[in-house]
Amino acid sequence: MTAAGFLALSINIALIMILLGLAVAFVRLAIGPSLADRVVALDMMTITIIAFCGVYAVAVDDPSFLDVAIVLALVGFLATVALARYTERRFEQDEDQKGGTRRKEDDDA
Amino acid sequence: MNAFVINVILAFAWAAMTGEFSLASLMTGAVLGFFALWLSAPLTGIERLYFVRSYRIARLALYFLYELLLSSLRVAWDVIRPYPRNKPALVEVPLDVQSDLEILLLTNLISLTPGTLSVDVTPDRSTLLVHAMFADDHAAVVAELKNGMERLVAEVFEK
Amino acid sequence: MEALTALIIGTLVAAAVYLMLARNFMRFLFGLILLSNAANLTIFASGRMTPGAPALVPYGEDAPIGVVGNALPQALVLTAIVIGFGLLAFTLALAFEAYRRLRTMDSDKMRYAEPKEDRKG
Amino acid sequence: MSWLLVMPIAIPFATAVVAFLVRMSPTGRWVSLGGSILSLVASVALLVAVLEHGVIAAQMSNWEAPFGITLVADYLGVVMVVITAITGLATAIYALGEIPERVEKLGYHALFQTLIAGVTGAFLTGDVFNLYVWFEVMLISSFGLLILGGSREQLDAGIKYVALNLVSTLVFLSGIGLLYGMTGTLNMADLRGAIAEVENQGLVTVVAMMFMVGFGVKAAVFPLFFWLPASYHTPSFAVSAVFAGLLTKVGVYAMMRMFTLVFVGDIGFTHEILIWVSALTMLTGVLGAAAQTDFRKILSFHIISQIGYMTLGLALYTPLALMGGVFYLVHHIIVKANLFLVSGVANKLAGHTDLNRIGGLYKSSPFLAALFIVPAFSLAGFPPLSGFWAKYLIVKASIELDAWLIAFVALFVGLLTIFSMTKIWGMAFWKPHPDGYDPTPDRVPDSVRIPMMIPIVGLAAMTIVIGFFPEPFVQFAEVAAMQLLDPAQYVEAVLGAQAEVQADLQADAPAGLQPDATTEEEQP
Amino acid sequence: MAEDSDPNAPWVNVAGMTTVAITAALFVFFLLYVPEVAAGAPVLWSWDWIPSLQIRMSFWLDGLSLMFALLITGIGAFVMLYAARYLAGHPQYNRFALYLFSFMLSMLGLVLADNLVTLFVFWELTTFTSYLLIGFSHGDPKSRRNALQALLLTAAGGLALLAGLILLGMTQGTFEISEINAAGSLAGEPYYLLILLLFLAGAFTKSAQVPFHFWLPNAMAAPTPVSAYLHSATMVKAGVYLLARMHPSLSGSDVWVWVLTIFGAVTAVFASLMALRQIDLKQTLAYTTLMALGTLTMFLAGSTGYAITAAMTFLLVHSLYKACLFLTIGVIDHATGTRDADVLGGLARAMPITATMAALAGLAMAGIPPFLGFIAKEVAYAGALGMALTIFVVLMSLAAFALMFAVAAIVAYRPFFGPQGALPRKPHEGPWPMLLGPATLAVLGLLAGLMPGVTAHYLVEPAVAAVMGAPDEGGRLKLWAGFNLPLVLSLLTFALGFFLYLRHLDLRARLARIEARGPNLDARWDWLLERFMDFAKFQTRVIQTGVMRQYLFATFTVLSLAILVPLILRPVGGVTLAFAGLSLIEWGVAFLIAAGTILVVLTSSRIAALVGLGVVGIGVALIFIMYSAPDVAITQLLVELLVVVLLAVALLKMPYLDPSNRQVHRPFDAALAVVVGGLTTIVLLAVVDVPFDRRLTDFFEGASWTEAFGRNIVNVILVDFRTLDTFGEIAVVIVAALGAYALLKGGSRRAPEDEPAKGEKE
Amino acid sequence: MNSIIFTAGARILVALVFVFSLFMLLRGHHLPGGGFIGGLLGAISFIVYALACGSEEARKALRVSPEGLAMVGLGIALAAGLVSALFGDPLFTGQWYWVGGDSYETALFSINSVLVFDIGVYLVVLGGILSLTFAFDEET
Amino acid sequence: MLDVLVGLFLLGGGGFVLIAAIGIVRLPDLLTRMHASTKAGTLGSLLILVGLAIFVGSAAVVSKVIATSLFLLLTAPIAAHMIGRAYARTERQREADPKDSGKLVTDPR
Ligand code: NA
Ligand code: NA
Repeated sequence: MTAAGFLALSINIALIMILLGLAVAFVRLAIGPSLADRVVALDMMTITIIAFCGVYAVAVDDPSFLDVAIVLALVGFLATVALARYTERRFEQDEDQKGGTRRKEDDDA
Repeated sequence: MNAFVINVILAFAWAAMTGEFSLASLMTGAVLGFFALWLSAPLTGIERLYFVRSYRIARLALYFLYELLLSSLRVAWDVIRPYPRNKPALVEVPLDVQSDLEILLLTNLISLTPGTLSVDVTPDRSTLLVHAMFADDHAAVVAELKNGMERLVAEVFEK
Repeated sequence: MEALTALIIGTLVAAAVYLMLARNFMRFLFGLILLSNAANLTIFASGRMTPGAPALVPYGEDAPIGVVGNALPQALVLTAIVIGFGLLAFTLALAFEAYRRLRTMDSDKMRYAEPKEDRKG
Repeated sequence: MSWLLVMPIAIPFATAVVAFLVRMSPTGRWVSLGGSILSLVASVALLVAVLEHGVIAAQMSNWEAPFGITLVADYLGVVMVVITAITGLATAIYALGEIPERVEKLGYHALFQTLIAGVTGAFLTGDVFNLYVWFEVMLISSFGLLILGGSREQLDAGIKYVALNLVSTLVFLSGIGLLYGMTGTLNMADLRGAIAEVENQGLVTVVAMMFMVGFGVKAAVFPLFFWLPASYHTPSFAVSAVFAGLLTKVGVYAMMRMFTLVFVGDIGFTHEILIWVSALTMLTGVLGAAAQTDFRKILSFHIISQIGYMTLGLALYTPLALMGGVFYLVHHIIVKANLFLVSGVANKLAGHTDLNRIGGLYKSSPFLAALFIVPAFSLAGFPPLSGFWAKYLIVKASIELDAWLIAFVALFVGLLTIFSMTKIWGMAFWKPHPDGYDPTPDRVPDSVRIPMMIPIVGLAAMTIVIGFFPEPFVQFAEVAAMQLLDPAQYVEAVLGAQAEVQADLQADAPAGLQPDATTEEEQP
Repeated sequence: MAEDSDPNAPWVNVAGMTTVAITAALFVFFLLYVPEVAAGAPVLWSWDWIPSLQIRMSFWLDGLSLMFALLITGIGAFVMLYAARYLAGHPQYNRFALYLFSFMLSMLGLVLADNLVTLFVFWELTTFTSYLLIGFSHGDPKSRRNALQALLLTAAGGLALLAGLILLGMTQGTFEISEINAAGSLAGEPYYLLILLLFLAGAFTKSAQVPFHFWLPNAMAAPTPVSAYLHSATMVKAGVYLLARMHPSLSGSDVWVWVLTIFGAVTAVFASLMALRQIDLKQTLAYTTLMALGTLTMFLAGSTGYAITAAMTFLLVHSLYKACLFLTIGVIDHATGTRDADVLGGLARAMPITATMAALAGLAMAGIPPFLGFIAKEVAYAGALGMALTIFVVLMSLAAFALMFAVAAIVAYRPFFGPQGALPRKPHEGPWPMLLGPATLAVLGLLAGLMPGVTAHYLVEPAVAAVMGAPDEGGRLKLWAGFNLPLVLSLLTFALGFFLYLRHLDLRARLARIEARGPNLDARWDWLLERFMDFAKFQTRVIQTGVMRQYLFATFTVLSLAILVPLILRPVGGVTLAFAGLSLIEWGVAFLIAAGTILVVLTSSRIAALVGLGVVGIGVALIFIMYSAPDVAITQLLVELLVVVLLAVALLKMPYLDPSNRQVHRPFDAALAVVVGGLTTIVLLAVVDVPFDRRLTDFFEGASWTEAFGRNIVNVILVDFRTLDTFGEIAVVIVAALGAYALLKGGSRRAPEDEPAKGEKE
Repeated sequence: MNSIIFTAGARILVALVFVFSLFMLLRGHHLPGGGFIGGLLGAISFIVYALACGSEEARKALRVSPEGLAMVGLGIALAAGLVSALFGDPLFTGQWYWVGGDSYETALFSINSVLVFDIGVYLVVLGGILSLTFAFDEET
Repeated sequence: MLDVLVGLFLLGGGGFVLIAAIGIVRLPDLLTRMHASTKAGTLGSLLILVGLAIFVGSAAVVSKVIATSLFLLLTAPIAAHMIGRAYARTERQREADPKDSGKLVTDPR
């Protein structure tokens, strides 16, 4: 096997592994059960996409896909943060409601 | 960090000289500028600390990369082995570092290194809540973190 | 890939339609997002798909070398994505405000503009 | 010349920017008014140019068609632009009286101006994707205007309006994608030639039908009009007047444009379907109106009914029918906007739009009554008001084609329109006010009433002028119809010399075989 | 309406007097044309109104239009004068004067029009102005209803007429009536029957022929002057006028004869019986108007000189006496406060002038010599004898004239000389402005009878000539035409009429009983409207349900049909699913998207749906990455990210996603969804099968750097080649932001006190 | 929120993402990027800010109202198009001034209306999205 | 030779990504799972990026790779921290509330 052949093979294997990783992460996403679990899965997927971009850039020999990776690396965590915040707030809200102190919505009936 | 500013200026100067404002030329300029500053330190009166700190940063980075690799392998092994066996627990680590940046650096490094994950810092910055994957002995976990990562981080920032 | 994309689009459209027909307006929103994606992909696929060759003119060249991805549909999709985002954001705000004021997300129960009384006899 | 085409779009945008930046002060409304005046001036200038030179086109960004985006003004386009500016000015004046400061501070004038810009852009663009963009500008502005105020009715209405319009938008967008996939071009004039060369003409028909559905929702034809009666009675009156006048017409316009310029390969199918759609639109709309007892709801359903006449003009596809369609478009914008404006004044004076809860306007506000009568009976097609000539043209076109059933429907719907208009007249004007007071004009301060009355008077005057002196308008519509039926002038204005090349190619090349040579020739 | 007026109020005002003066002036104007027209020289005045549509505003003054013009302006002037006094002090008198005057002008335009479209314009104007007049007492629901009834019925006929005249104009190549008539009868030409029926529909509704008659008595809700004017001289005669006007071209077929004869005769007899049945004198007169209209129609069925002369003469007579009698009833009403036939009586002493006038008019109506009414009757019988369906026409005429005799006695004799009942007010003579008109008209009726030659020469014969479309030999109007069959029939009429008068109370009761059993068309009208409303509401309820998902269901159904039908009917060809050369990666992405989609569809967890959407977004971005669209991929990812952020923020405050997939409609939804999705796939597959034309792309690739100086072609398209799109797009972004901002910030925090800041009252 | 870790990270990230957004804006004409992407990134930088410190603080950091900023952006974009009137070209025709050369081949860099337009796009996207996000954040 | 190195990097990266994904499915509780995604996922992506850097070798790409890596190292732990924090907070509160012995952070529907 030539070096180039090995590279081509590794690229394919890497891509397949990454996609498999996406699929597996998706399982966690789908089954949950908690919100945080899903968020972790989504976070994992973001990182996976970065990896995908990297491999793909090698595969087609075009570094412009690295730009996608940079952007994701820089801001991909935002979704996670927002959802984490959601989890926390949601929980607080549930607590409020359980305590019978459900905040009155500004309903001008 | 006046020295850093000068270093950055030198980097840009290099880029301008080569006529290529690419990231690569800037990086080259930065490295060369660093070297130049080091050489000219007695003349310019730049503190030694700048170079020491740079060294410490580099050392931290290498240590960290090593730990990252190690931790990933451990996690990987734990994931792959038929019956994952670990004793996770939340461990409270007293914090010595106080500045935002230090805390950030420390917690990030802790998260990326073996068996530990920073979960939270108490608002008074006195305690770090760490999730340890192999927490058979809480004290050992605390000691490892304090002697390893926290020390190195603190050194980077110490005068 | 166009064929597979067509299948993907079909799936997205079917799911979107099904979601949009639900009573809960949030599902409509989800459907809307899927349908937007489907429409964008439709444009993209209609311009034919070329793998791994971004529409860039390399430095030192006057034109792209070889066959590169069709830039026009990309530009259109970009435009459509941003427009779709604007519309979606507004719709989300609308849903949000509607829930705040009407206390329901069930579109069957949203009968303020066309109240039920009107329907009698 | 190119700037003449640009200004009617650019001015409202610039106005929107300025009006928004000063929205916290009363200056905002004067900026908006000033912008509307300028828009009208610019539109009229464009009209003059079109009257002088025929179809004019401008290549935006200076890239020749079909590569850049072309703005085109033919007779139909320019008259729509002018009428948009007129409606815009009318409602801008009206808004001085009606729109409360709170709403102004939320950016009413900016939204209003972008709406006008979007509508104008849709009328002027010669590029199908650009048309989509203008549709969206218009749509999103209308969303914003529709819910300004935030009442429960508005929110409910907004949900339905938004939902159905977004679906149509996406259908339209997908249709554009598919059309591009078949032809590789987006310029409408270019599409005309390109689409004729597509081998799979059946597929073209399929895509054409997608466009018809997309535009059909916008135009509110049967059975896609649900969003209209669900929403048009909820926003402020100035807004509903603009909506009523302009928004559905953009759908009709787009249909007219695409189904005369581009999708003309299968008229026996597409236009035949449109005939029956039109008939059902007329009928269901007018029956819907008959079932209502709310001033604005009646008017809303009538929009639908009248849209049927316009699409019928297109569907019948004869010079006379298209002429009627164009005439109808123009007439209806003026009249319907005016009726909504009147309903706003009636609401201010008598306190409601529910006809059961108001009355007495004839006795105490005869001037308003007269101003209602003009558009109402014009809508009902009474001679010699503008609506009569519109109806006359459509009916005559149907009769000429021996389409008796259609002619009957058109006439019968006219009768039912009278019924609805007299219902409003009887209940809001003739009937005494159920609360026993006289809704005299002095119930509303002059500063509110006078700005509201000015546009009503102006639009009514236009209705009368068109009705009494229809000849120039008929002539105009005739030319517009001819340009639609034979778009050679349009195509040439857009594509310039290329049109001839293309025509030659079409003549020489065997059908369905497009030589790639064009690509080289067209590259500068 | 007199209730709102004030008898002591000053009645001379600008509006009233101006209209009277102008109308009188118009009368004089037309009078001046009499010799010229009688000499057989019609006057044409024409303006090229809408040349593109061959529509001219043209007027034609011949015998027929002149007679009508004189009646309209002459009677009009008197009626307006009368109204000024009758409605003195009425708060809406000025409007009334305006309407009446407009009506007069419309009517004038109608009878003078030579262009069918011009005629129609005025035709509809009379409909409209009469609507305003009938509904003048708009506070009264009945008045409004009757006005609407009249409007709808006559407008319906008008629309038929419109269709007819368009067709006529189309087939004849001209809208000029004189030209069409000059070409003679159209019978036998294509479309003749349709044109005829459409014209008749217009004429019969306007002239209230049975079964469209019921609006006319209801229209008596209008003030008396209106009744006098609309229902005697003018509007209702528009239909008759149209028949007369179009006589040369539309007559000449059996259909014409049969339809006109039967409708006319039935209307005449039915109306005269109904007239006998009324108690309200105004209603009685209304029905006699109907009777006259029927008679006129019946005679217009004929084509002989006698028949037409009968029609024209009777038209003239009827206008004079009917206007007079209406106005007289108005005077009585004004003076006594009632129009009840049973109460009114013995008024001759208190109201001698009125009594005289009424007597004169009554005699004319009854057809007593030497009034013109007598001559008209004679001619009518003569005409009847010469018409098709002779016996039928004669018998019907006899019945009608006899009944008219009786009614004349009831209306003109009994209130003045009969037994008096309990009157609401003490009777007194009417004021002169209200007497001038009726008096003149009554006297004219007598004079015209005394000078039949003059009447014939100047008025009747030119009219007959116009109707016949040929010069008339004339000489038919004679007080004494010799002892002939018409005279016998006349005498028979008197006898029968006298008998009927004597028994009229008895008859009235019997007729009332019959009427109660027969179909009540007026009630049917209400029923029809109600059913119509029911239907309208029903269909609106079915279509406009107020439920959004039903709207969407319909929309998607239409969409799928719109794709499916041409897909089946047109040769689209098959589609191929070519998956060759696809790597596992592509399939993986496809399955990822599918998995995300399914998650969104199936989950009832909001957050699961949200992350599912995120997955779809990522999958789509992967496609963009793989297929050379890094810009799009970045944008897609960033937008997806923002969507997730916004949704996460918003979902927090939104309710749970109830598991809604168990409702009855969901299987249907699912089926529709699959259809729409499948069709989309098929269409796209077919589209990508078409060879692609890369013209534009090639240009962009070539010009991007060399002409637009950018290396990222996508960006160059966005900011240079297609800047306008991008500009519109950022406008969308900004407006979306403004709208959402307004929604979120403006809705809940709205202070109600804010609202009236600009004088609103909400 | 007040997570010390996140706040500390946000301090770096806000600046980083913002600079990066400008970078993407400026390179967009030649490499992936441009006004949209730049604007989206710019907006995200302030969203990070808002997540860390609250939208009030983020608004303060922005100094101008996001709606106003977006409108100004629209104005700039429009002006970039209108400026071609001065040169007798149709709307939005790119106007290029070459610095250090006389053509795109020789010049060092250029001053051009296309970039101005892209800056307008950037501002609109930035302002528009921030306006939306802040409104959402403040109303929930 | 370089190709082989690149291939190895890609394979290693892909492997770590896949393992990380499997980890978030297999590992028993949320915080433990996050160890997988945070460490192995990040490392996987980094390896792939390094592979890309070696493969292309241009200074521009190397510097971009460095930037991407730094961004990733900065953001990934922050994201993980946010989820963990939200999870831990809610978990602790629930522990304090004995009535809620069920799932940690119930999944809000
Ligand atoms: Na209408
Ligand atoms: Na440009």
